[in-house]
Amino acid sequence: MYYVVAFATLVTMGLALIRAVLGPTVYDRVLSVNMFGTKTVLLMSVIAFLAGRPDFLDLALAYALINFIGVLAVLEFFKSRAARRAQEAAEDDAA
Amino acid sequence: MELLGLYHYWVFAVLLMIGFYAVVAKVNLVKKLIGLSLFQSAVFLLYITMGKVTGGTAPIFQDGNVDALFSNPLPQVLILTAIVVGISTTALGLGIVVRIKEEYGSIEEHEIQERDRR
Amino acid sequence: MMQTVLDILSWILLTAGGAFVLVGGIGALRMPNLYTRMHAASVTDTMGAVLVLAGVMLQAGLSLATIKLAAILLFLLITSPTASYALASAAMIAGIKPDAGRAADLEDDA
Amino acid sequence: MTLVFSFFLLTLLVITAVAVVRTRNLFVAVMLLGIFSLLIAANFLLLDAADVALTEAAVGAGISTVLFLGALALTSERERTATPHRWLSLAVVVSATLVVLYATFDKPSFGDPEAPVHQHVAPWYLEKTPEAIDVPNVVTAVLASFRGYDTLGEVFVVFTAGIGVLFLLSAQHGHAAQRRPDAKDESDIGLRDDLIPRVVGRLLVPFIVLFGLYVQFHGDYGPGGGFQAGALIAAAFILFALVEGEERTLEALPFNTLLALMVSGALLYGLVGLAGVFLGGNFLDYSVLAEDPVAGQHLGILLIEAGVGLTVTGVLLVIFHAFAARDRF
Repeated sequence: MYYVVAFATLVTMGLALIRAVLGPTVYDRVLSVNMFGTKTVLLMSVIAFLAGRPDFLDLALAYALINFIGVLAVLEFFKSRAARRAQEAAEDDAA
Repeated sequence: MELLGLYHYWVFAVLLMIGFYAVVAKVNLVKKLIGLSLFQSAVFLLYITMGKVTGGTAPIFQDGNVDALFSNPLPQVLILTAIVVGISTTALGLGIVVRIKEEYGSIEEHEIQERDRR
Repeated sequence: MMQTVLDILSWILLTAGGAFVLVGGIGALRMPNLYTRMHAASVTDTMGAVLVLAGVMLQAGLSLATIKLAAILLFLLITSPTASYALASAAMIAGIKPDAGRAADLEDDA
Repeated sequence: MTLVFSFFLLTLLVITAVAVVRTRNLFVAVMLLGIFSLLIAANFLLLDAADVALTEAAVGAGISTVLFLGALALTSERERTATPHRWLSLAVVVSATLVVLYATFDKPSFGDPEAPVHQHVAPWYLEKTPEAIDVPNVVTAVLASFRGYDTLGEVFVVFTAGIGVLFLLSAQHGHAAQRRPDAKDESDIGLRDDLIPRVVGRLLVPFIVLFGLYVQFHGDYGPGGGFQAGALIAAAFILFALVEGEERTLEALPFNTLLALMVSGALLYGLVGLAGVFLGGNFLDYSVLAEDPVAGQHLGILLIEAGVGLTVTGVLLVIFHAFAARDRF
């Protein structure tokens, strides 16, 4: 039964990768990365039991905890870019 | 089946050369560093692949069972440290690129060379 | 007897979880624009993850592994909506408007 | 069956790598690099390398994305020029690929227990670990004890890289701050206006640090150790900096403390090595640290893993702050 889940997860990873390669916007790619992260968590939990090594769950736990940092960094990146552009526009107006 | 046993190595070779292509062909310095980290990951993959033993398990003893078949721990040790070293050196490279951008106003190789000639 | 019931239950959960994951993946590929795709992707994060991890938990029985799985599930349920929020927010800042009537999207670098 | 999974993941890996190189948008390349890291970590797990997969997870999931985005914010997001001499480069690379592919045919088949790599040293490590060091995780035993010299070198490389980034990016620090004093206040608040990330981020930081400490001290028994723990704890503080802004992170963990962490970790490692010499053993020989050689090994591994963890945390955070501080000028 684990194989069914692992297979479904792998296929979904493939689909997410197609979405990441096709785009069209950068946000679709960020969405795919995020989806990929949760799929990796599921895949790793299942592999841990397939291999009979429950201590591998630490890996899935690590991803569950820190995978969203990347997406927050993206948000911060766009916010500061928007702020920078607004500031540059204001400076241009002043000049 | 004999040939499929080499699939991991083929992937290694292709990844290595994709990274190499980015390093030699691209003119953007950040892209070169991205290529370098692909190259690096390919090497990691080669090492870990060589350490795998069919039917083996991760080299961590479970419940004191020391006689099971284990994969080779040595490549894992080398690569584990190399990953952290890799991110630090990539950061160093990015630091140099940022300084180049500040001094030259560009991170495209040919524009930097042009400014140097002047 | 008890074990068989648990096995069957966990297999049902795992299969259903796998199905939800797959459906979400297809949705993320086939939906017409960013916000609808996000909607599909979150199915895999919630329903898919809950069912799969619950199924695995039933297989693990009462052990440290179950506690770890519960922690994984808890953190996934906290972080993935946050990530979705951050993504939607970033897209809004960049000026991509949610528009049900429009099929196509803006290109990169919008 | 796991071999089939592995083949599938490897194929996805190649597709991702091609996409990374093909895109002209560097932001997209960084996102795809995130996918690449996830895929390669899953591959490492399938290849029985749990410790390596955990390291890749700790480094690749947050820190490398944050660093690349920081560098992109300071440089540019697009490759402006098309690749020159494209066909020439492709021809060179394809011929080199063919050479490497030709070489792979001499490789022993995948997973062959008779392969030359498995004949020398490694069996000895697996055999001696239970009696000489007595920790379940052989990777930790080899990393910290059998090959302690090697790891000492790696720690110093990480340390040197941190110093290098400091030299490169903290030049003109004060001068630039005076130049645009107003710029600081606006862009330094991080995501403080976004309530949801802020609450969730603040909630998760202690858990990530706790998990990092678990990985640090449980490294003898399961996947983990100083390198992974250092990266995880650094990720926790980077998360805090993202949601609360630079300033507050530096209040919580001042820059000088980070420098002290960096230095003290490397020093601790070196001193443990020297302690072995003074107690009558060899450099980095932990057997003499306690009455019982095995207890000495345990103590030595604990100490040097702590040293590694301190240095890695310090260096990664110093690098992050160096990039983030540049961002504000």
